[in-house]
Amino acid sequence: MKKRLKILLPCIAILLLLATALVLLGRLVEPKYLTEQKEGGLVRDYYKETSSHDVLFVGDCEVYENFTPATLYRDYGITSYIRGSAQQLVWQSYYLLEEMLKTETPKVVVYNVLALKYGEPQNEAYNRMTLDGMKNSLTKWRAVLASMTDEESFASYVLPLLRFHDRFGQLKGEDLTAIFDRPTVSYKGYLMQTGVEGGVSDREGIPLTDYTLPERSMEYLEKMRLTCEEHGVELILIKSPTNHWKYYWYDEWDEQVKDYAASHGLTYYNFIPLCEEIGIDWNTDTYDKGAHLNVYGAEKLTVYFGKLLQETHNFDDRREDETIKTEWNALVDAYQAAKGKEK
Amino acid sequence: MEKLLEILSSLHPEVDFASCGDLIEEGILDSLDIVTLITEINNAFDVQIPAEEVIPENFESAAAIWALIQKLDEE
Amino acid sequence: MQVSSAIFVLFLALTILLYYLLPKKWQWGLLLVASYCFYLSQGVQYIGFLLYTTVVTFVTGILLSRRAEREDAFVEAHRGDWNKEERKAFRAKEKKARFRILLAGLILGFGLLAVLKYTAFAATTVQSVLSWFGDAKIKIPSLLLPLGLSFYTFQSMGYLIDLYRKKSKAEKNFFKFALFVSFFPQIIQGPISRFGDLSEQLTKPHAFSRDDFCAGLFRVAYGFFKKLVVADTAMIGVRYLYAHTDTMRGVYVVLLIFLYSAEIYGDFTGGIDITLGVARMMGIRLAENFNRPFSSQSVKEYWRRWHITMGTWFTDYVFYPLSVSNGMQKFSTWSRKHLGNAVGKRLPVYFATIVTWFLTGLWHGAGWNFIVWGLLNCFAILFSQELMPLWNAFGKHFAKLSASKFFYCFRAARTFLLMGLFRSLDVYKDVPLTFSLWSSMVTRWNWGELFSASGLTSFGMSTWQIGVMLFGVLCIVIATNLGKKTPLWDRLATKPVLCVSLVACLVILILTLGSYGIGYDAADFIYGQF
Amino acid sequence: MKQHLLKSIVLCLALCLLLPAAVSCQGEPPHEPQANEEDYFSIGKIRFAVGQVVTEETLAPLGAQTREPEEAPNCAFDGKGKLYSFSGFEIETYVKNGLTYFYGVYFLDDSISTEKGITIGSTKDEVIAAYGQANDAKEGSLTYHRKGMDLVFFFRDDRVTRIHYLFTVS
Repeated sequence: MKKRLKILLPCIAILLLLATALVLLGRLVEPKYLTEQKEGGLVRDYYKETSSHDVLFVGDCEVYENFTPATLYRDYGITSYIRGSAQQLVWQSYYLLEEMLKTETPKVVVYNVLALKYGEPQNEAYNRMTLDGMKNSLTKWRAVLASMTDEESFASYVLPLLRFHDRFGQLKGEDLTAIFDRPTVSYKGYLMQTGVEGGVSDREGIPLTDYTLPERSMEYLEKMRLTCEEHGVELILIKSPTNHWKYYWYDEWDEQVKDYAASHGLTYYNFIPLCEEIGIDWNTDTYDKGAHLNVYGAEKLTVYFGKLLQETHNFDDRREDETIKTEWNALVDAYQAAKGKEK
Repeated sequence: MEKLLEILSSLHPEVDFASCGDLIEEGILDSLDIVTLITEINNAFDVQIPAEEVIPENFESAAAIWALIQKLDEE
Repeated sequence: MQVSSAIFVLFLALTILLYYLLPKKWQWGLLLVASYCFYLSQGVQYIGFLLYTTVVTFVTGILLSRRAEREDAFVEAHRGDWNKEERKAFRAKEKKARFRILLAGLILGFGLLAVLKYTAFAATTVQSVLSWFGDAKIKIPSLLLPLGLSFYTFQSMGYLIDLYRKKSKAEKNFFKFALFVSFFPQIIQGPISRFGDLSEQLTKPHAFSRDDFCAGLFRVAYGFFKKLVVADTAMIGVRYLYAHTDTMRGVYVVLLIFLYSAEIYGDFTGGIDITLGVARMMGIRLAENFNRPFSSQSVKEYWRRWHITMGTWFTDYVFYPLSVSNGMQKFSTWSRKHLGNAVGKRLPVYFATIVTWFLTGLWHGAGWNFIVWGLLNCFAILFSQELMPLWNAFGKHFAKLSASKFFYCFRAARTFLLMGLFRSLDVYKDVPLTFSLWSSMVTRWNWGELFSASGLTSFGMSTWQIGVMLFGVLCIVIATNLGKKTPLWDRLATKPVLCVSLVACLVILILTLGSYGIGYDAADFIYGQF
Repeated sequence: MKQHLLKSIVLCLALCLLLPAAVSCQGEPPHEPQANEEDYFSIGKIRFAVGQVVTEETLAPLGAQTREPEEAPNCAFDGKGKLYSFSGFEIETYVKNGLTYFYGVYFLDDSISTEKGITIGSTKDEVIAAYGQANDAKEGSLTYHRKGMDLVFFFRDDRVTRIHYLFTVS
């Protein structure tokens, strides 16, 4: 028996070494999303949070580019976080929400309904950006299984090395410095866009043959609603303001979301018709001709939405909360500085 | 046995087959010779050397070839 | 399920684990189930053909064996009252009858291969011949080509011929026979095993032996390393060169010879290493298919070192029977009488060689490029056979030089280049195009272009990929030299800890340097489409 | 019987040997890729291959553009799709791995017809007569699935109001 152990133990040690080496190599070659394509770093920023939040946003680029947690805190003392990512699909939003609700219980969860139009996995690149940021957990593996396109393999999510090994030849500085600790790329999930490229488009969306929202999307929306109900959290549905023929929000879709919200007693704000009231000027408040807002547009929208939230809920004013004041004020200062610099 | 030696020397007159031990190893009999040899033996001794018997051991020396012919004849 | 994929590795681990956990008498049953699962995963529609060949061969085998037993029993019974003549006549009559059974089996077995693999090719050829005489429209059938069809058909037909020659006894248990035909590691890419060597090993219970397990494990890892790091990386360059034959001429054709040699060596010997490694982990020894082929001194020797089991198959079952058959003997006596001894002696053997190589080419693929490739190999062998006296004379005069290391390397390089040249027919596929490309190697002198600064990345591979491939080739050269006397995996068999650590290093190298995954869609094993 | 059989096999193999010499020097049988019309789509008279790369020259034969092309940004990647406006139709493109492909072609008025002569204003029966039963018939539209693209006709009171070519993103 002893002789056998003399061989078995070193072999097991070697296998463990191999496993760690593969994980480390994976961290070395996976894209870090620190300088370009920062959208890939949004999901992982959340793990740097130390305190809980009153409001949680989930959804795609129409949340992480159109709302700013710094403004909500500065003007209304409401603490919030945006767990958004590029083309975040409904089931990914659901699993991210499920992960966050394990560690904190906000008063309100805000979900942007644009992604309801995607009924099945869309694109490998967006999947990777959303899912690679998540910490390994059962929730992540279920999210991966729900999101994978045909060409993707589950193993390449467990070991990112299997997917990104060809980046070995093009490693950059940041790949080496940021193997373990990766700085945040956003302001509590808000990705600042300071460019200005306005333009009023009079074009309508391109007609479709079928306007019914996919069944799978509604199924996961229902799951999201039930999870919020279970945790005693209010789910608010919103449709961010956009003014672009490519991101057109068809009235038929709007009807279906309205019916769903009404039948389940949810609040649903469609901000598109409210643009004047919010004060959005499509010549200065967008950086890509109306598809997304820039920081000035986001500021206006957040102020308006903050007022709405205060009128309908009573949030404590966290600006007096000593435990988190310093952290949030630092965020507001950094946000103001970055915003101001561009003015 | 004499007839066999006769056939062998018709192929390579310069070789003394009676004594020589490794016809294949030495390269005396190459694949061309073997095919011709088989044809001659089949005609002369009215045997059928099947393909699977065409292995170096059977053609190593005149004695080995003779043993093969006997075996086929006895079958 | 592709062989070079994660699922295959899991399937492998599970099969081997179960293999040693199950009671010994079920081991071969598990192998059969695993083999059919593996084959089903390649495509459900292929299973019918595999079953067809298995049943046809099994039944023919039983008939042949029973007939032979009855023959021997009958001769034994009449040992006393028959003289030699009667016995010989009876044997001849029985042999004829058995030959008819064999022939039926061969026609059914090879018939399937011919129909599936060659009808489309035959149709296109007939169409092209007809098109010389005006427009001809023939519907070219696109037929299903089951994976490994050529390999398991040849293995089954070899079994039948062995039975006809009474070299082995027929397998009475259908399932055991089905395992012999479909044993999963070898069904896709060979080696083409002989019933006598393999069947008994497959059904014999195997106790877990740490040495075999380590040796097999290392060999599998080494096979994957060759396949994913060398072959699939080189393939990127080969595909580019093939796709751009209008610009990639001259020196790039020479480049293709080296790249494709690296690709096919890595892919084929890597695949065989995985197959033999997997079998070795289960205590089963399959026939070696390679023996340092690129060190061979002549084309003839090359074909005794490359794809050995195919070479011996064609020699045992085509070349020798043909050259020893009555028809050939009559032809040989006729030609020796009329054309004199020198020519007479050569003609039958040359004819048999040409026919064998024609069939070898045809076996490699249904296309004129394969047939021309086969014939080129054949002429190279016959040509060097004719030059034998010249070489011998050269050897006597310059004994020191011809024994020198330099001359050894020169001959090895010459054979390597020649075989690489012929093999490029596989890549370019179109025969006249290939010939024009070969001529461009001499007519178009653009060596400077390749070795200029931008030249290195002008054939579709990044400098990183070139570096990875060269590193892989270097590793293979070192490993081959280390394993000259006893193969590397046998030396590591007795040192488990060193073996496991080397396997771990190989796994890291494969996963970091290999060309696989979404960017590359790791190619099916080249021989997988056979 | 055996000699006879072997002789015939050897004979026919010998015959086969003669064929390669003749055929190979003449080259592979010239079979030009039969242009099966599923691989093409046409805008008026001009034909394009489904899935082809789109460049400025590709669009040149379609005539002058009525207005500046509009951009269609996507969430994270810089490759922007474009919407080109021509007289009577619009063309939308998308970018993948740095190359531009067709995403959609939208007919606006009856000055342009499909390769089977259907224009805006044609009746539903004319469409069915030209293209047969639709793969996906809905109350206001008929969709025909083709290799790499969909052909969509929108209707109001049995008259074609719009025609779309929608290309599958590879």
